[in-house]
Amino acid sequence: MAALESSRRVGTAVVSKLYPTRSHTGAAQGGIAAALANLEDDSWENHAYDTIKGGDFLVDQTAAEVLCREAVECIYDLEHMGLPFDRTADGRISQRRFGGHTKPNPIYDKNAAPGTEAAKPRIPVMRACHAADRTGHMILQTLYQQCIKQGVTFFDEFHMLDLIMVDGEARGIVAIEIATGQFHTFHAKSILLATGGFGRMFKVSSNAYALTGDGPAIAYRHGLPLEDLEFYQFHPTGIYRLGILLSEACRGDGGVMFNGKGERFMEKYAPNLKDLASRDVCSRSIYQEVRAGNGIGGKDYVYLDIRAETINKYKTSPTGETVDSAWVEKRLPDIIEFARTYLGVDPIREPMPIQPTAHYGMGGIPTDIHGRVIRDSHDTPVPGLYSAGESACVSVHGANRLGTNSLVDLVVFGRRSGRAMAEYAAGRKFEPLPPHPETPAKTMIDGLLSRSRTEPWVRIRDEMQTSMMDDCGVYRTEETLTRARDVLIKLKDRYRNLGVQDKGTVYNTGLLEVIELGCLLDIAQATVASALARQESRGGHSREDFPDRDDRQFFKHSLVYRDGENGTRMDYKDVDIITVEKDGRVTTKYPLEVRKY
Amino acid sequence: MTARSTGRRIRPSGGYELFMWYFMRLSGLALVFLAVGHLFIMHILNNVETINYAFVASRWTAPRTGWIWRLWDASLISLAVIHGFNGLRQVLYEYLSAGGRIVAGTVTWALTAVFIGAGGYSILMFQPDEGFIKEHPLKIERTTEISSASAPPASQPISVAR
Amino acid sequence: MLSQAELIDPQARTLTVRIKRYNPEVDEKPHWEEYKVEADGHDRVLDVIQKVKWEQDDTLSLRRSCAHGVCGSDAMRINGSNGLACKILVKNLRSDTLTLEPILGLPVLKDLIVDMKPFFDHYKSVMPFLVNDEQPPTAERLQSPAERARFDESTKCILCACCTTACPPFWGDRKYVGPAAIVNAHRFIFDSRDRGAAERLEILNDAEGVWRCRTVFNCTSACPRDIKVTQTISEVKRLLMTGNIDLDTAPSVVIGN
Amino acid sequence: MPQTPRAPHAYQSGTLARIVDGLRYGGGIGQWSWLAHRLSGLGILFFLIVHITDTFFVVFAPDWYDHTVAIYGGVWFDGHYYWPLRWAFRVAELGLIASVVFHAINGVGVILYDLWPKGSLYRKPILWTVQVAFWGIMLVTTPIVLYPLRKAPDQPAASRPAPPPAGVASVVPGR
Repeated sequence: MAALESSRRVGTAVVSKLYPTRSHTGAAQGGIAAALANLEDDSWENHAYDTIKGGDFLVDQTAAEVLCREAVECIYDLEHMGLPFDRTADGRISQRRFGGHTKPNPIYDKNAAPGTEAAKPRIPVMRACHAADRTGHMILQTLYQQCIKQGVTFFDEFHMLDLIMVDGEARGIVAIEIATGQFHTFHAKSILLATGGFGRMFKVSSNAYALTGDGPAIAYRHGLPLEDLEFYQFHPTGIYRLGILLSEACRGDGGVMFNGKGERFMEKYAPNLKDLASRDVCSRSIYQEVRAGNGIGGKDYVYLDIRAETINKYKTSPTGETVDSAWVEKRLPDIIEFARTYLGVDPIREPMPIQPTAHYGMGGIPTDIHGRVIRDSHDTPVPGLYSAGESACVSVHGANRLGTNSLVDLVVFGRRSGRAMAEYAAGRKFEPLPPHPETPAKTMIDGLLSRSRTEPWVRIRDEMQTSMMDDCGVYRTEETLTRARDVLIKLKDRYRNLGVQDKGTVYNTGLLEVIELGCLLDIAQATVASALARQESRGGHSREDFPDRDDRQFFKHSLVYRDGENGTRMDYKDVDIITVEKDGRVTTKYPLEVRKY
Repeated sequence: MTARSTGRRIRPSGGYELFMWYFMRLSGLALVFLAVGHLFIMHILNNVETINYAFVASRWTAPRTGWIWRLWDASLISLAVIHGFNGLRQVLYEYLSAGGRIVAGTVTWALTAVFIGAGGYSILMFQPDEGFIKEHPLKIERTTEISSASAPPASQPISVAR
Repeated sequence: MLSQAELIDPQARTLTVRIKRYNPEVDEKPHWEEYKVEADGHDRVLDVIQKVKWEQDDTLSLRRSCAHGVCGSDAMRINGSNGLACKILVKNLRSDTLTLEPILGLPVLKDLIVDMKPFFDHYKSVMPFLVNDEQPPTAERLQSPAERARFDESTKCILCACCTTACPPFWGDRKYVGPAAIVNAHRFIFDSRDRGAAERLEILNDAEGVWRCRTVFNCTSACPRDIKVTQTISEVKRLLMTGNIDLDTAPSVVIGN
Repeated sequence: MPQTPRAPHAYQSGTLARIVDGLRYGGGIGQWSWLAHRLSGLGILFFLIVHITDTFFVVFAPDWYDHTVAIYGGVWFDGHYYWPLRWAFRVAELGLIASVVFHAINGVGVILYDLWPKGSLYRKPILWTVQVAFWGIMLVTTPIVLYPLRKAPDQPAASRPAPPPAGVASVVPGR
């Protein structure tokens, strides 16, 4: 999105370690939220409220408002670019419900009997614009198509190794051409890091193999902070064992989760929204059930049921009407195929075994609302350096991201940062590069190539993933986090002595995997440090030793810096709050409240 | 909804490959009847070992049906030759570069012309050599004599289609 | 209610993995190598290859990313036919020998990696983007569900190249744009919002366009997204003949597959 | 549009190698039908060329024509009857019939895929119908075509003619 927007003004090139159409945006399924109000009343303010509440109030409110306001415009923009949204009967963009997306209940009555419709202050809303359950695929394809039309230059399969920073200013990057093993230096006036997430540091992950946090890790190594890393989202409905995502749209369209006793357990944890509560709530609920021995057959998974009879039994279809199998099949074609392929389960007839899966890092490279990377707690921008997407932390997701908001984030802030970086680049000359900017990257690669293979690098990766999953997963304590910290330090020491078996230059994918592992180790370490420092439970970060939210001490973003080889340093940044004047009194627009669904 | 919901019309582009593609399908349909029919008559109803000059002559010069067989064979030859050589051209195009294609296209069309010419000439210009027929008569056993076949009895097998 | 997923390894087995290897820095031409791998029934073919790579031979190269069939990186020839390694499970393999080759018809760069440039060049040649210079409305352009359904099939393409490299005419003639490009042209030709259909049809109305299609159906069988590829090509052919973009010509049921 | 430069040592198999490799492709019945269609088409074209040429003789050289077509009955230009020749031509004739029948039936299938809007969706049924129809027809046709081979041509084997004088050879058996 940023490349497209930027290419409208200035020469733009995209450097990617994959072919652009392989990016993991394409795996996003359910939808992209925007308050278009095509099917029912809605407003971007509702969306902003949900985003802030969903993020457990650790959301920069100006950014959230920008996100939700511009989402509408961006959706229309995408539609004009040709994105094939599903349509309503009158030809407008179709929308569906998604976890955590609500609007005020028009018939809300404070005094209504609990459990009745009127007793719910907020009710689910159809806000997620979708193209079947391949929304991300369509966005990715549409943007790539437009880039072709626009003549954006692509450097496909160039792996970024280093950022060239001079006097605190970004001037280019160093990348290795995977096909030849050659080093390339890209000299640029402005650089955007959109390298995606880092979910591969966990064992069970919905993330692609390529999501190894290269961008954040490289920024981190250059002394830039990473924001809110301790908030990592576990998606409740991943395919058992594989972690492949079964979209939240399953539940948006009426799917229900059951435990081993056949209970709809979400009624206990989120009496109002039930299965449509936000993701962190659902994931924790599943863990609680499993711990209580209520998993299926006492094991570590539960069922997600999208059979038409179940949807009808619980009256959970979006409009409340009766549905049939054909309707389910039409709404969720890919999900059904995943289940058939990878589970051997036909969701039309059977429930699907699911477990929480590492899904999305709320944190990342701190940026402002123009996508500019900031270097400290005073929002000082790094000239020429931008970031957008999952690798960035604006922060609009706070402590927990709402479903569909990742696509909104990358589209809205991709567009904004594209504009900002073009604006910045248009008014500047090329600043000189230092001599031999590729040297550090080259030294690293030469080291890996020259050392002999001491141990298979996958062993280090497996140990890291297991440690992160077990000790820094959905639930954490001081004890587990300390353990993870120590494990990671040992792993990093082992990593420094690694050599690779393949000494070739052409498509040395083994070498690149080792480099990616290095990035993951850095981010894992930063994540554990941030999690250890935050002694409260908020959103995606659940400390069992500190089960409550502590707004007095921790209503702030954490920033983690690298300190020496194995060390970290913490800093904090205030949450951006919008204040309004009401009856002569200044109050916050989105007051803190206890998060309940 | 928009006025275009019933469909848009786009001018067909025409063009050589489109035309040949269409021709292949239409001629193919025609050839199913012409070629399979020809084979049926020559190989199933008759026996190739009995075919000789007299047979051909009797077929093409039959007083009332001769023109039908000539027309049949002429259309069979022209369609089959074009169909066949165009098929060959398309196969060759698949494996040849631009230069080779020009050669292949020219050669196949030239051969098409030659063989339609030769075939058409044989069929349309044919004049029976009565003397030769007398010396080398039909090899086919018949229940009645050919000369009396102006009104063939119903029992006569259609061994010589005329 | 016992689902299959509860059985950890329904058919764990030892696979003989034969891989066509090619290292451009050493080899003149590709050669076969064999590995033994213990595989679980639920393992994907991709997992089997990664086991070889991680545990036995790090020099083996392949592309992969999402590992669940939506990115299209790991297209390869598996036991003879094209497919995504991440979409085929070990329990579905008929024999204990797993034969892996790069997809056919594109230059092999290393092992299972082929040069995708010719493939993407073909894709780009059909103008795979919405063409519409009319001033758009402030909100969305309207499109009826039926109009949207008309090109739904071809929006599923992930550009993995399984179809194009399964196509015998493409093996012979690599200038043929190939099924994938036609599918992507189809996606826009039949989009009621698009205005570039005539131009795209002009490109496809060529010896290297749709007329090269011989209805072999290898593409349809190979498509990991179950796109009815041959059908979309036929729709473009018929459109070239008739000039009529008719909504009713979008049948959706495949019979007897 | 600038594109990624690529490794110089990419392995490119030649056209022939690709086709041979392609034969190993698991395309199943669809691919075999395509191959059979193509080969039968080329075979028929070859026969057509021969056939037009021999038919051309009827216009100006009836005796040449008779000699040529007599080969189909196993009689060589020297006037001798050779049974292997006759058998070979019978089998070839059967091959021709098979080619034409298959090409015709499968061709109708191809026309259905291309011209009938739903044709491609009925791929498997069409492919199997083609097979059934083809083998059905061949089952009936084969005995009819091979039937005459049960005995020597309509001439008493004992009274096979002596080698005729060079030039005109009468091989026409007595009626």
